Amino acid sequence: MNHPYLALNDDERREMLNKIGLNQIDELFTHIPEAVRLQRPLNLPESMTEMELKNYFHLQAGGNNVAGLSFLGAGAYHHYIPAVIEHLAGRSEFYTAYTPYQPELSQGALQAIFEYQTYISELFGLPVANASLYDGSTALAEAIIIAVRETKKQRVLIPAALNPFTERVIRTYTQNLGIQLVALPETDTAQIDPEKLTLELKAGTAAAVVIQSPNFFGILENLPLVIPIIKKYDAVPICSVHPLTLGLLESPGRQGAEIVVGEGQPLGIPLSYGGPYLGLMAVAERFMRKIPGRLVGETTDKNGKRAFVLTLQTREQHIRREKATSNICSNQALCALRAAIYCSLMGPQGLRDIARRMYNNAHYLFAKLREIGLEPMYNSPFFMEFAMKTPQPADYYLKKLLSKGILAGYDLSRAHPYMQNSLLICATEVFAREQLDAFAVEMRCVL
Amino acid sequence: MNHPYLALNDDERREMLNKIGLNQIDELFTHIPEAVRLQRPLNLPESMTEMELKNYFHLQAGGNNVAGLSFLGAGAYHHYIPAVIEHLAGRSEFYTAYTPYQPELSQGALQAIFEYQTYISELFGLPVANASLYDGSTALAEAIIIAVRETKKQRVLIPAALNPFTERVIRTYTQNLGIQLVALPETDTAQIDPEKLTLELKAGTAAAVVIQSPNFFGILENLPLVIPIIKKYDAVPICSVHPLTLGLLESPGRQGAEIVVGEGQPLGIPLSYGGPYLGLMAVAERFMRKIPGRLVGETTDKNGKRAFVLTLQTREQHIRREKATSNICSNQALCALRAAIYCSLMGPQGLRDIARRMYNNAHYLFAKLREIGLEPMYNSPFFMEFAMKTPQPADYYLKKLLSKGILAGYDLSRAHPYMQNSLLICATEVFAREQLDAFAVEMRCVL
Amino acid sequence: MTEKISPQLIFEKSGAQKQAWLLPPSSVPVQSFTELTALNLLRKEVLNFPEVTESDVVRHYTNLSTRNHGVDSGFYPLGSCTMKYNPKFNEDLVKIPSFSEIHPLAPPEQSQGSLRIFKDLEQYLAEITGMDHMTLQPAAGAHGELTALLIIQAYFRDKGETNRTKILVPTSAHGTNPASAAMAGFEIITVTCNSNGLVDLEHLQNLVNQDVAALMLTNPNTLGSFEREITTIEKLVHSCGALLYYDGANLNAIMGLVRPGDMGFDLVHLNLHKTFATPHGSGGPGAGPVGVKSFLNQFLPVPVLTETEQLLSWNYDRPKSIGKISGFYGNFAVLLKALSYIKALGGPGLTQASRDAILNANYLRIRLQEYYEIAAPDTCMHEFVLKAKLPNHIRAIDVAKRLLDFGIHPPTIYFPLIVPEAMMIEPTETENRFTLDSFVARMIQIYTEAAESPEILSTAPQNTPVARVDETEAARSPRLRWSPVQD
Amino acid sequence: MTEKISPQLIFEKSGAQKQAWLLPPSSVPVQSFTELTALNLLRKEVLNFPEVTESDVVRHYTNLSTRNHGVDSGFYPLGSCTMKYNPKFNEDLVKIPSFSEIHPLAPPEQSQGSLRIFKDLEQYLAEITGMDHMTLQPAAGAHGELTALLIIQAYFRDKGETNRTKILVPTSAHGTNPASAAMAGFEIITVTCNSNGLVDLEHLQNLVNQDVAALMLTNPNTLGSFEREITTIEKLVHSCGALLYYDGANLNAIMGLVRPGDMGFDLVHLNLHKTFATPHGSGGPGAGPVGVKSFLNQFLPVPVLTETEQLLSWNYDRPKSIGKISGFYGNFAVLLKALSYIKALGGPGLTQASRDAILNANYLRIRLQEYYEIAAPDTCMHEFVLKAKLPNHIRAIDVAKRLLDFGIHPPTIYFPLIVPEAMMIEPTETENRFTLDSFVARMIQIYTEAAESPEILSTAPQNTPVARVDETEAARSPRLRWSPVQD
Ligand SMILES: Cc1ncc(COP(=O)(O)O)c(C=O)c1O
Ligand SMILES: Cc1ncc(COP(=O)(O)O)c(C=O)c1O
Repeated sequence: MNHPYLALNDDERREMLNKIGLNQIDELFTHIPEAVRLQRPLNLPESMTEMELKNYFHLQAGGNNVAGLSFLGAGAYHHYIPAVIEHLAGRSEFYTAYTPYQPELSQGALQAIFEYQTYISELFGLPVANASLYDGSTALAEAIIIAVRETKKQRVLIPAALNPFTERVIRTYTQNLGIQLVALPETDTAQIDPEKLTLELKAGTAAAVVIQSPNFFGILENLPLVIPIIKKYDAVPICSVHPLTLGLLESPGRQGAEIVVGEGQPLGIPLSYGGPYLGLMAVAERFMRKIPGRLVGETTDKNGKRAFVLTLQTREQHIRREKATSNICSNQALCALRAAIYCSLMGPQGLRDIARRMYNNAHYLFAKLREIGLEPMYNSPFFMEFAMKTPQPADYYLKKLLSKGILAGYDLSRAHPYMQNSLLICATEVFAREQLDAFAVEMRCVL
Repeated sequence: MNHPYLALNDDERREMLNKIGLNQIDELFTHIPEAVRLQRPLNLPESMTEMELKNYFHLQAGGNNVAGLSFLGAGAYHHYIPAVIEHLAGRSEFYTAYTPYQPELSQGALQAIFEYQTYISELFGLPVANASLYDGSTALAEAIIIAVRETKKQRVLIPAALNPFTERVIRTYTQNLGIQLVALPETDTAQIDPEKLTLELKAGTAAAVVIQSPNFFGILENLPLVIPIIKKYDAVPICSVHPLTLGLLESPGRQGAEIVVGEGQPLGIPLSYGGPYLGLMAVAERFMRKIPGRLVGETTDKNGKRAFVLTLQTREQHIRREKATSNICSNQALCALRAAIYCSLMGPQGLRDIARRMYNNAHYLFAKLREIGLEPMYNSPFFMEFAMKTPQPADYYLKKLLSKGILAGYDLSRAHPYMQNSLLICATEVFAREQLDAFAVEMRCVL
Repeated sequence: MTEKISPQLIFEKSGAQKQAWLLPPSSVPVQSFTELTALNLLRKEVLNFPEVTESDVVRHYTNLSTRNHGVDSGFYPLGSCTMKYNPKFNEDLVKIPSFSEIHPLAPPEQSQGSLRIFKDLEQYLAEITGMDHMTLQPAAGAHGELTALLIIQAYFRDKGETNRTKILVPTSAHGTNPASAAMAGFEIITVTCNSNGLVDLEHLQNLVNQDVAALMLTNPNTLGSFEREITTIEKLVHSCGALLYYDGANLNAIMGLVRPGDMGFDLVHLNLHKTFATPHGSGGPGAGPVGVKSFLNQFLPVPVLTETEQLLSWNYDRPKSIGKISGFYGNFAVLLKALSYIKALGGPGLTQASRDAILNANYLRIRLQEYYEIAAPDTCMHEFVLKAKLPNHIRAIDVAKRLLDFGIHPPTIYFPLIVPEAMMIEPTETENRFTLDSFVARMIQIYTEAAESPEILSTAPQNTPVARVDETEAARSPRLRWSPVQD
Repeated sequence: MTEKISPQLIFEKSGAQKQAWLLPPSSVPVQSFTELTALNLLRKEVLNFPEVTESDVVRHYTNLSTRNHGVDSGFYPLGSCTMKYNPKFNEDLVKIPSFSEIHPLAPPEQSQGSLRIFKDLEQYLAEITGMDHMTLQPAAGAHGELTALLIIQAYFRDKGETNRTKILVPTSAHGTNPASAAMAGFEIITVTCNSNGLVDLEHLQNLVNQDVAALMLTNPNTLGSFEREITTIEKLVHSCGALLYYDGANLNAIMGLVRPGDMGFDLVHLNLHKTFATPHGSGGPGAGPVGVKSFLNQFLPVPVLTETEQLLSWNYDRPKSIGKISGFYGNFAVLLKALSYIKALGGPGLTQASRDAILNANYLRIRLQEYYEIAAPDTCMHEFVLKAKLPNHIRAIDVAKRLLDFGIHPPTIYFPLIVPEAMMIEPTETENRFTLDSFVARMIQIYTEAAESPEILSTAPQNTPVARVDETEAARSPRLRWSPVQD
């Protein structure tokens, strides 16, 4: 058999077998017990050539319909991806390499990850960032595990307005580890209530408190108020953030958070129907040897020249096995590279501009929608996403607007069935004023 | 001013001026006479950011409408471009480099062009291929100039069925060089008539005879018959070919042609509304020092290691100035690289398969169209393109079928006004049977 | 090409007030930040990010890439990693805007294209592994293991067998196995192996009892040996009511030859970034689908696909599910590439791939065994382990570093842990004979050098952008980020 | 990264019966070839093309690329070539399927998008050059020159002034100028230059007469000097009825500062692959638009654009046109990139680009003049020429080869021909101060090495994939293609 992806042809196969003293390839399979061998061909569709694949998958892609204007967020966000990113992350030396276990031949990836760690550390305001985790949700799960291990306490408080997908993930991760996730009560502001928080913390049994800001409803938590309370009761403040809001907002680390995590998809990673994304994590110094995943460190080569290398590997599974800080092995390195390139392109000014633009766009749209008669679900400060009450079930408006090419947002009843008439709307930097206006106009038509 | 494409900022500009003892940038312009200086800003549209450019150009692209099925050829062809080509030709070391004047830092491009020369030489059956010319039409013009210079004769015979765009180009190129282009008479077969050819050659004044095969009407010329006649009268046989037909057809060089040219667009180069394309040329040994454009040669470095370098440069304008073989300087190197990668991917079998497929598809479609009542313009052997008579002006059918997403071919009256009711139809390897059938069905509906 | 730049960090190339990217102007009226100011939420110091131009960024990362070696650069026989060729078409495929720009929460009517990809891939992987149901949600192999182990927990909890707290893991297993089991809340019991890395049956027999939830088996194991006694093992494990788990990261050895499901495994995870040709990306992203037998179906992560009246959609209504393991549905773009790979090869092609992977490995094994001791000298599957103990105290690390000088990425070293000076070699089916022969020649050269000029080996590499890197220094005083020089 | 492969040709990697690409099966019934056989047209021997796999091709050309240096790799101050940064967005732009897949003969109703690109670019380039009409058809600078010279021929023929058979070309001109003039059927008369490369006015005065069709001028000239006496020259040329032609390959020096049209030039060609940031592609494709004043409009190549009732279309009905100069309309994809570049910078940005190009060149000139003799010591425009005559017989070639060791592409050497040991340096506006300073440091180092250790220079380069290449051998016994070894 000849195939463009296979290196050998029948002649070579035969010659190679001869060279190693065999007559038939089957002689190499004799140690596989006959009883378990597959006695029939695999039942798979016929092989396709590249031309056929191209036709086939373009047809399949046609089954998707990307809305011209999408105000959907809820954990994954429409952001502009500069052309440069694909050009550089698409360099095959990066994307066809394995984990940089041989530093001498992997300085490129190692340095890029070192830079990535610097960016995340800087953005989050904490000294130690790892080389990436699977996504924002698993990053939060890992953060909780760190805090529980460090404090040797089992109770973890989570906010009512936590992203519900993330919540499901952390419940899955922690379900067999004796960790007790306690949801803080809902509030009218959709923010953590400092008094109720204090009540839950008083006993001193909480390992950590999770804060998401902006939270699922787009609302900003009052970190300067809440974090000191958490610290007072010796719990670890864990923050989950949208990285691009930090172009404008103070980094959680500087506000006292000791572990900060986030979904890195906004940093130059396409939506791609949910993945691959990027789990961001930075921790305080005291957690340096507790952090999961890989770490790249700066060192020197034997001539004293600057070099980079995977370090503190004794935390990791391939050395510590069941005692490792986590089971993670392959991470999202290429996404981390994209994030590093994104940050390099943006610089401080770019990040600031984008954060402001998101804030501006969302607040402008919010005002417009109020003008046409929609009421907000909450009156708390938000960043670039906000929840609105709708007269009819949200789904009704979603369908109507979709026919105009507008994806109006997230129907909150999908996550919280009792929120029937509520729409979560997100406006990132990608919109021009006319597009926001168009949304409001179309919305008014169907109200 | 700050711009992502500009390297300096205002501070640096100031510091650099200081460092070289100047106060103001304007001091650097004092030698430009005031009288000719532009006293107003350029009248150009406002600068756009990348996000705006992306929107803008996607909108513009929407002004084009690529037919789902296109049977248009006439000099530029729909062929499949394997994904690998863009990945490799898109490596910035290739595409952001200049002409490989410094061989030590340009071995990659030099070797690739050397391989390209080998491919073209092999395909055309002649020992010397150059590193590329602008396109197939200018390649033919240059070929004529070689022959005229070599033979010191001025008359060049060209076939009636020469591609009319190419004909216009060679007329432009030769108009001031005292070269006389004589069109051979039209024939019923749309082929060169050996007797009429002999008549024109008899006087012995012809420098060269141009043969295009397949010719403009897709028809194969009888090279084994025609070339010996040309040689008999000491004229240079120049062949213009579609390179992919040579997967199946004998190379013109082996059939006696002394200069072979062709349009290289089929070799992995996108249609891109007409360019950049690729001028292919190979010549007999005796023209080695007459060939226009660059040549890469194999040599050694000073340690005896194999190396590649631009060679025989004394033919070229930068050394020989007005006595150069041509004025060409920049050529189509990146397109040549694409062609080399294309040939590497295809191998002998791939080229053969594509050529057969084209032949098969075209002949199948031809038969189908005859079945529904269309008549061929000529009864001569064709390869993958053929001309049909239509009851109404061709334009009528083109318009009708376009509304079904089918571009039915080329309205021959655009090139030859007297061919009102004639359609030139091309079927390359990209079509499956159903698509050919669909064309015939739709055509029948409008007949 | 040449070493153009000293390894300067992008942060060290910063020039104030440059920008590599600009946001378009906006006519949205400026909104007030008073809320943010009032709450004291605004950033106080400027981010210490570099300020550079587009060209600076491009040159920086282009140059970094030239300091990296990928499969496209050359031979990469890294054992247990299946560094096979990554088809270029697949890289383009995921960039089709309808795939790359579709939001994971887009209504199902708008995302049937993506959902169909999931559906097809689930079906094909189930066929290849001989399992009944698949989840594509895990983002990597270890993540798949964790998912599977959580399913095992849920299964026994559902059955009320809460005593099953132990997972058996052979000593030759990949580190993720015990680590994942621990994250799923299990206690790990180590099963010893013989010199082929095969499970010590007697030891296993002693260990299986009512406390055991499952045995995690890698078959072929990390020494490249096929577990001949798999039927015995299967009976042993199942007879005590425990489950049998298949670490299918190395499925490249067995496609079309033997299926985990047919061997009696109840759960399996796959590494699509190995067997199914999706690129490793310098360490990810991957995808680690999990397959289970029918009786475990109800425990799979939510959401699962349902198909009704031509409409595919996600179903969250699965009360026994372990829950979600990823934020959304898995690494979609990776899954898409794997599907394309399967479709490109078809059944016969996948089978041939495995056969060739085995042939290539045995070819290398036999050609090298004159010079190097092979850990498990029998016929191997897709990889094998040798002991790189050479004269003059030359060790695996020296051999590895010397290979770098030849532009060859060294095999995995010091794994599996049970083999001293282990070198685990996995050529894969996408390497041709010429490459294998060159590798053999280099390995023989190294063998000779060890005897004759060992200093070449102990000072290698010489041809790489940096010389041997000081890992001890890195770990002793960790510098994990760049910091602006303070003075 | 390291030098991985010996420079094997792809032909030497061939293994029989491999294929890197497969055609899909077809259900079209097989057609008979009898015609072809009867005519004896079928290929008799198998093409000697390599038989390799997709991975072989990818590795081969990936490795070749690492043996090449582009602008993205590092500094590339190649004079007269304007090696500025090529924006990445533009590379993506031309891949939009509606642009890349549109057939040049598609009906105008189907190609309005492309036609609009032509229209806009023509207009912008006319504004930038101060000309009235443009053609975008020429594929490169030299092709533009030829087009312009054919227009000049047609113009005088039309006027009946068939005696105008001569073109004046200064000695400092680029080789394409005389070569293009020759291809257009002119006789070339050389105008001498002073040490700044500026036209010798007296000589010019002696040369202009009724036989002269045009003067071809490069301004700034190839020494980077601006022709101060341009007004005098213009009067001289025009007063005898000849035309003034502007070689605008180097327009990067003057955008927004001065326009050829305003200086009295009648025709101009541009190199979009220089000034307008389209990549050079290792030697092309480029684009060489030509601009003319109104009175020459009718001679422009066919087709030209016409706009009627919102529909743009190609007009061939131009009896005085020189005809076609390319098969279709020019290098569309290149034109598209140039348009995008102009739109990205806008008027002020383009002006700033030129100002920065001039600043960078003068910065280098002044910083280097302590060590190297500058050919034209006055203020330069975007480039300048130095004489690399150093102690111990170190010459320009040695300096160039030594720069390679530092990963710097050397400046143009031995051009212009009028300067001995010429080194023509053009940094462009996309290089920052850090890069310029490093270059200066290297040039000073070389200066010192010339005196102290000249052998370093004469044996350079050492850090490149190959050492100094034997060009003489190449020319003496030309090997211009690979041949299978016959034995
Ligand atoms: C046998 C085996 N199991 C599990 C894993 C873990 O896979 P991942 O790195 O994708 O988490 C690997 C990867 O190296 C492996 O080789
Ligand atoms: C001044 C000048 N004129 C003309 C040309 C010729 O341009 P091209 O190489 O595009 O034909 C060049 C290119 O090097 C040049 O620098």
